[in-house]
Amino acid sequence: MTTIVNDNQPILEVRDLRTSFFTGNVEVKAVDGVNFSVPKGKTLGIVGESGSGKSITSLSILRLIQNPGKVVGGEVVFKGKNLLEKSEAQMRKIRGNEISMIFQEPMTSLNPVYTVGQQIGEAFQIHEGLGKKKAIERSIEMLKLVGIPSPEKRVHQYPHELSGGMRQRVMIAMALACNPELLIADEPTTALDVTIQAQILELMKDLQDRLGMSIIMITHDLGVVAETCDYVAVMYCGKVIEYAQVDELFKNPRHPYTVGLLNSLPRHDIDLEDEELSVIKGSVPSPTDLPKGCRFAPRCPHASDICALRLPNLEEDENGNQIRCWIYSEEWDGDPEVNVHAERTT
Amino acid sequence: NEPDSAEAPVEDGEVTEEGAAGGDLVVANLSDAVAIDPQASNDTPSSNVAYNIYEALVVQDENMELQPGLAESWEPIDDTTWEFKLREGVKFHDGSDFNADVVKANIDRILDPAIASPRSFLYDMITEVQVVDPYTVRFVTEYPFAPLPAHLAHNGGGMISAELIAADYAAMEAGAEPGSEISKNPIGTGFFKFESWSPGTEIKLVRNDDYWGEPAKLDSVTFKVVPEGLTRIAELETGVAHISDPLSPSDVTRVEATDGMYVNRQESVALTYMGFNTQKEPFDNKLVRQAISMAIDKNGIIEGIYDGAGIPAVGPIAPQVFGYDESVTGIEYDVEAAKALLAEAGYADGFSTTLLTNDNRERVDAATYIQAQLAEIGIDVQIEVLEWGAYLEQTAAGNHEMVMLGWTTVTGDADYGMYPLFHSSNHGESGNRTFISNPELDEVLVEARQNPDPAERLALYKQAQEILVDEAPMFYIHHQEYLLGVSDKVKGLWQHPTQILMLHDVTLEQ
Amino acid sequence: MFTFIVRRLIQTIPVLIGVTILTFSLMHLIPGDPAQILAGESASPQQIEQMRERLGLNDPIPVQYFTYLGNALQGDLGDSIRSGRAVTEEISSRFWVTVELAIYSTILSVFIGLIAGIISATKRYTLSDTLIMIVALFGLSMPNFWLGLMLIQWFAIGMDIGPINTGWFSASGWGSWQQVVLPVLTLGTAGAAIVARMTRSSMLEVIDQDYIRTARAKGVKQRVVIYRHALKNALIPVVTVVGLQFGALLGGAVLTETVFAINGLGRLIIDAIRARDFPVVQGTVLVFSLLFVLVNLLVDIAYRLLNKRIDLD
Amino acid sequence: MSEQAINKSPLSSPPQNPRIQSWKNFYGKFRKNKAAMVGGFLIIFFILVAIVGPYVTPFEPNTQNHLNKLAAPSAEHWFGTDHHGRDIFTRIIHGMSITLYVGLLSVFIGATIGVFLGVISGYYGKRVDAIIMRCMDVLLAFPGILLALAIVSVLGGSLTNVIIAVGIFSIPVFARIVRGSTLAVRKLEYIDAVKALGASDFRIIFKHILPNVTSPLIVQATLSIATSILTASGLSFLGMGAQPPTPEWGAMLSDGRNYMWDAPHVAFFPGIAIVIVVLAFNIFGDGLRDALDPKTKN
Amino acid sequence: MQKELLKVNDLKQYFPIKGGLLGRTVNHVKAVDGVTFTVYEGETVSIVGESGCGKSTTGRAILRLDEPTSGEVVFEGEDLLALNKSQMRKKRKDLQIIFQDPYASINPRQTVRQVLEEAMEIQNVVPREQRAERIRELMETVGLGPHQADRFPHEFSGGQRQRIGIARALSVNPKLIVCDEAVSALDVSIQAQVINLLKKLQREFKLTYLFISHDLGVVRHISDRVIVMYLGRIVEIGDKKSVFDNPQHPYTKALLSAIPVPDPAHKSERILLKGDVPSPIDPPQGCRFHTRCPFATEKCKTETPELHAEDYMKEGHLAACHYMGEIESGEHKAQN
Ligand SMILES: Nc1ncnc2c1ncn2[C@@H]1O[C@H](COP(=O)(O)OP(=O)(O)OP(=O)(O)O)[C@@H](O)[C@H]1O
Ligand SMILES: Nc1ncnc2c1ncn2[C@@H]1O[C@H](COP(=O)(O)OP(=O)(O)OP(=O)(O)O)[C@@H](O)[C@H]1O
Ligand SMILES: [Mg+2]
Ligand SMILES: [Mg+2]
Ligand code: NI
Repeated sequence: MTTIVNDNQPILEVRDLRTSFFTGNVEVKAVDGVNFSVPKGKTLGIVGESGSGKSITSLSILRLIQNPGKVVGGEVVFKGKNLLEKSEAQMRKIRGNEISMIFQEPMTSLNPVYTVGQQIGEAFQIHEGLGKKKAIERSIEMLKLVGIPSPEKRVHQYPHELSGGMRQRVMIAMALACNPELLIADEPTTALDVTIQAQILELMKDLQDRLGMSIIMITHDLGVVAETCDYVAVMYCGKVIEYAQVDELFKNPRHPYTVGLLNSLPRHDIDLEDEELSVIKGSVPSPTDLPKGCRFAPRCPHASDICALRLPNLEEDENGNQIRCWIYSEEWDGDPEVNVHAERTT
Repeated sequence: NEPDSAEAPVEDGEVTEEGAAGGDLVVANLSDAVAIDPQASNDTPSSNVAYNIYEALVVQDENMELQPGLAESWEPIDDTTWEFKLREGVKFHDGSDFNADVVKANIDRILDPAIASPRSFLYDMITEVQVVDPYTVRFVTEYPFAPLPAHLAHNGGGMISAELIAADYAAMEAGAEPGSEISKNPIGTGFFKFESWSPGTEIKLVRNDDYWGEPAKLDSVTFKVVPEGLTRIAELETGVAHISDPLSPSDVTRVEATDGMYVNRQESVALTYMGFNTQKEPFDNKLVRQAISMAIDKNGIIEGIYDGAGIPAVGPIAPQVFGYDESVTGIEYDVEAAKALLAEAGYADGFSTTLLTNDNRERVDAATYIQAQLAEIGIDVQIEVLEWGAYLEQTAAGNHEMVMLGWTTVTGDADYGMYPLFHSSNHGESGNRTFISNPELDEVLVEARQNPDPAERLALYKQAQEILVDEAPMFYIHHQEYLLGVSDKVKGLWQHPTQILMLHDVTLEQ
Repeated sequence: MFTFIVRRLIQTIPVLIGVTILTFSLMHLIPGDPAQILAGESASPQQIEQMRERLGLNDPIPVQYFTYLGNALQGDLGDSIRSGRAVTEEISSRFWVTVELAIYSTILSVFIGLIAGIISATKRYTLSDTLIMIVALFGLSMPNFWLGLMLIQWFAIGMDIGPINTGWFSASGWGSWQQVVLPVLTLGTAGAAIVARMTRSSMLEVIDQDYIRTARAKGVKQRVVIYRHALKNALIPVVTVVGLQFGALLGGAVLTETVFAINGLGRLIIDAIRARDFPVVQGTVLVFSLLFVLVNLLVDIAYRLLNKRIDLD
Repeated sequence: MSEQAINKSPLSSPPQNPRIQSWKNFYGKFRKNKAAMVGGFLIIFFILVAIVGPYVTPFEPNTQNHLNKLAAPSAEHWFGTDHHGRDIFTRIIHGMSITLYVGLLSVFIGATIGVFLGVISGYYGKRVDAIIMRCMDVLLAFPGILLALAIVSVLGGSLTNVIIAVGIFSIPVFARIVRGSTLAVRKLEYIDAVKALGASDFRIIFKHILPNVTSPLIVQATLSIATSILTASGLSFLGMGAQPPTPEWGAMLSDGRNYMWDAPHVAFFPGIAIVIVVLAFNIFGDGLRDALDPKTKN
Repeated sequence: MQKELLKVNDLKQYFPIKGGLLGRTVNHVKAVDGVTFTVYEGETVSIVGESGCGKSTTGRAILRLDEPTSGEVVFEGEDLLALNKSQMRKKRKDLQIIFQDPYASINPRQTVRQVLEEAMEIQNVVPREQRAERIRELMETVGLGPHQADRFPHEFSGGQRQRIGIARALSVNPKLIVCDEAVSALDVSIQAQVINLLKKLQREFKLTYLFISHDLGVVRHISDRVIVMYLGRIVEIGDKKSVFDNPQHPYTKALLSAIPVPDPAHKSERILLKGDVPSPIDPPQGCRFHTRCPFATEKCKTETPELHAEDYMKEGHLAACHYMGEIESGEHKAQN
């Protein structure tokens, strides 16, 4: 596998990451060979439908997978070091310090029995060895940074006393507490209303500009990707099927799945020509019962024999964009004229 | 649960060695005293405590014979009047004098409807108490009543300080329950004085050094409440307690096998019986009653359930009771004869019936035993166990067919052992729970209680016993033996046939 | 918080009134006449009548009830029929015994239960987890009076193991530590088992929560995650169980007090029921329910203090 | 965009009787729980013993033999004899059915009434709920022993009345659980859906709510059987229970305690018997809970 | 002009809040506070707005799943709120609802067949012997195989379950279907399938939809007219095109601008709102939006704006803002 050659040195490179869950005697390959890299100071978006392995990928990076799950292979290279080879103690130093994470549900991701200040301050206590008082002071600063009004008051409140948007800001404050170099945001706005989502996204962008960190933005919302990311990895069934610069992906999507996703999305800003939305037929296969060949083959309008038989590799083109599809390989045995991206309807 | 107790004074027994004087004797009791007011309680634990604090005019010795107590002598003046000469120089624990006025105050109180004393039945034949002089008192009875001295020997006749009685009445005026003042600070003339009572836990008595007679030897006595039999023995074994009162028959072997303690056995004036409801079919048939009495092996019950603690009962009264006649023979155990009798009565195939018992363990066991035995002559017995309160009510109302009960002739006089149990005027709650009514028996019992001549009374009671054996209103099971677990350190202890512990001469070996 | 407490206190009033009504009706439904019991196996009907009159048992039952309620509101629970002592006096001398017994047992069960539950949860699927849970199941399945008897057999009567006799503790009474150990063990065992099981499952549930993941993502040590972040949340349902357990404990106290000859409320109520000592029964039941209700109020308060998500008012 | 994307793939297995399917699913989970399987088998075994046992015991349960009382366990009397010389092993076998009967019937009584009250309370809410729940509070706060004594005294001492008493004890537990589940189920959208279709309250309660509160109910019932057996034996211990010579274990235990010095086996074996039966129900209930809990994965 | 099917008149739904010492009602959640609109036969009217603004409550009140506090719900000329329980039960045949959560909206213990059969039984729409046939038909209509009729819900995927929910609603031949977030829980690829299905059904059966959603993309695609709600009130209502292309209320504008567009080339002027939606317990006086509105003045704090049109607006397009004309013309600028 290769990585993207870029003007920017990647801060994180994930190579052939595999994570499985072992329940009973079946192995659920939740993440099954994921590759991507995050250029320094840039935002990588990971999109995909529910269950495609986005969250597990991010948890695997921080090695937060718990029984019965296990990272079974691959490398996670952060600043040149493979995180999968670090000891638990070394990992703890990295978590919350060099790499932080924000989770999807601001409602449940904060501990209900501690105040906001205690939770943010904990990061300072762990990583900077601050005392309780100092930690609270720093927490107040952080709250100010993420734009929470009257932070001196809020710092002593419990999560349930805050609205969803504020909680997500608290999560961000907590994640940013120790100036991480990489921020992983797992669907940070899915649970929020659009007007609040806009606030949060704006905040993140702003903070990135100011602090210069790199971000992995996990989402299933292509709109969010278009607005916030520099690079995109599209996941399907535990695999990255397309990786590209964001403009490129939206302008010139190459994987039939990516195209399907884009097409099935109703838009609020323009009227579609068709009455009917174009759809991807069928549904995502169960992770215990995956197709043998290309995972998307059963739903793919272009699938040919080879697709059903063999799994395509992730191939990189001259621009550093990657694609996992037989259509773009030498071995393609289907319609040679097929032009996937031209099928875009929106 | 038994009705209960009375008293008696000194004599030999095991009173031989002298231990060192002093010490605190701890008695582990099944239950706590209800009240330390002899007139307001009628349970054994209360009597056991009260006996040491209060004294009666008359005292029963261990043969149930009457001896002087606070009265030095007594005699009938006429058919309905008894005169008692009182002991002089006796002082109560509060320093007040004992005299005829005190006696009058006490008897009046027992008979006062406002007090509703559970002991009043002992004295309700007394119509008047006359104070002849400070140390002479006369009791006028409604009808000639020979056993009066025996009744006065009962623990219920223990004399309470007159001042205390007055204080108690005053408290009643203020809304307190009768006796509450007395129980709080009991004052008698006895050889022990009340020290403290933490209800449900223990009662402590200390020696009365100013006792008119020979003072007790112990410094103090503690009556401790330990309801579990097993635990009582554990206390005995660990030396926390010196006496386990009572000892379950089932624990006898254990105590006997353990060093440092022994079993004290005391023949009693108690009776265990299974009553028939003589008003109900088929128990209205004498033959059936006799047949059942014949079909059950008393010895089996005594050995099997009471562990040999007791003697088989021939009739209702025990050998020590005045009026007992040993020439009367009872119904013998004979299963074949029982079957024949039952057939004669028209129940050749037996019948079904229920046997009521309260939740006393030995009674339940005896009932179970009887159930098994009666099955052999074809009687199918259903046992029904009732809790005490309901049991009393059910049996008083005559809702039973057969019933397990007991009776203690606390006065040691056959009158008390027979009149309430068998006279037809006492049906139900007054004691006659077999509901027997036999005019001849009624006549004999009335005559016997009114005749002042002891010899004539004996003859009458013999007649009564013969009638009762023949009538078989109840299956007389046994006269129980009271069992105590006693530490070897305890010397000079004996138990009265009415179940009271005699502590006057007790010493503790250190 | 204040409003909450006051409101909860107000809510307990109908419950307590319900309890008194229920007690009253039950006691009068039960066959058995206190006068008769007091009088014994032989008593003349007049005598029993006198006694009934004296005890006020001849009044119509509603009259008796309201008289009782009226007095009770003024703190007068009447006098014992049996002993003539004031019911409040009868109760107060035994109250602390039972409360102590219950509190020690609760402390024991919470202490042991929590530790066992935490160990079990953190060492999930290991031998120690399995062992702890098996022991807990046994603890749960044992009739506590039987356990009491066995403990007496083993540790009060004692057994000779070589030179050692295991009769270390006292089999009856209440006061010294030798007397306290066995009853508290007896009564606390089932509670400990329940708390252990509850703690375990609650911990396991909490450990899967998002905020635990958040803490770990912050770089918090595993031990700190367990004791700081998980435990406090896991305690929330455990607290409720402890409250309900306290009720069961009061019930169990009746048996334990019987076995160990402890002079507490449990035995008082049994004796009083048997003697149909109405005022004592009513008073004791009232105290029992009051205790139960108050403990559950305390639990509710603790619950609310722990559980920040619930609004206090 | 969706709040929360939910998508699970359908089971593409061939059409099969769905009831069998879901039973298989449940059984699959249940079977993994070894302890629960042991519990289940024990219970089946106990039931068999209760049915067959009395015909094959070496002795009669009520035949007394005072010559051989309190005999220690031996080849002839496996568990020894009691104070009437009755064979304890035989009595325990005969007592099995009584114990099961007490446990099952009392829970049946408690559950029936409790479920009814709980559903009504949870479904109608407001005043109805308040009244029912206050009554449950009264029952909970009320010392059960008094209730038991009252019932046993009013109705007479018998096993059936003990069962009724124990059943009444357990009403609040069931009422609370069912109320809780009802409240949860009532909020689910399918209840609104059938309401929107015009279904009556009766239909909603019986067809849609009750079937969906059964899982916690079954679990609670199993665990309650365990508790009920304990409670009933406690009552027997206090002398309110089965009439002699019924070989009820609590009563046997109560008898046995008097012989703990000389013949500890008399109390030991009935005690152990209770422990094992109760244990079986407890672990079975635990296993059921795990198997019925959708959160534990297959 | 089309026929009016449903007319909602000044509908209010207040949920009591208990509190105080005696558990009395101390306040109300004013979930819906005076909502008036009309739905014509055969059209799709959408209600959009942020979480908690009262969309679902409106839908539920129309169906009388909760009893509204006041107002009128006139369906085919008949006020539903005036009907008694059994009349209402019969009426329910004409109004159906599809829910959001595909997992919670079907009884897990019933097979699809039982679900559908029950619906027909309750309303007695199809004779017993024809029901099997009808079920087959319905299954096909919603795109499920008839062979799946005997399966339990857990054997279906989310999208399939949603189809079952739709089949259930269709089984009684309703005239109006309220779709409460009917596609929100689905993945995009599945969501598109269901939307297509809904549109197809509408054409085939001449259904009328009241479509509740917070997803404006979906709403634009499916509806004819749009209602925008904020904190229990309607702030804007109108033809889809004019609302989306020419929003009048500042809230609508902000809402539309906040949605990310899946097109990196698209550069929108985002109007960022301050703060959060206020609590519906004590909603702000005057214009409810004034706490967050960039254009708010003193007037907005005191005077409640009514829904009205400016002359440049398309017919039927109404909004509730004091200044929409001035904002449009640029006379009134955002404050600071
Ligand atoms: N604890 C677990 N045990 C078994 N399988 C799991 C577990 N957690 C996740 N999975 C499986 O891993 C796969 C990937 O899950 P993941 O949470 O990464 O999806 P996702 O892309 O984040 O979806 P969403 O958009 O819903 O968050 C899913 O198919 C899921 O079934
Ligand atoms: N039964 C109820 N009792 C009390 N308050 C309620 C109840 N139902 C809804 N509410 C409140 O009414 C308001 C409106 O709720 P509603 O469910 O209608 O919002 P919505 O617009 O559908 O939001 P969402 O997009 O989250 O579904 C909310 O503040 C909610 O908390
Ligand atoms: Mg995820
Ligand atoms: Mg809603
Ligand atoms: Ni969305």
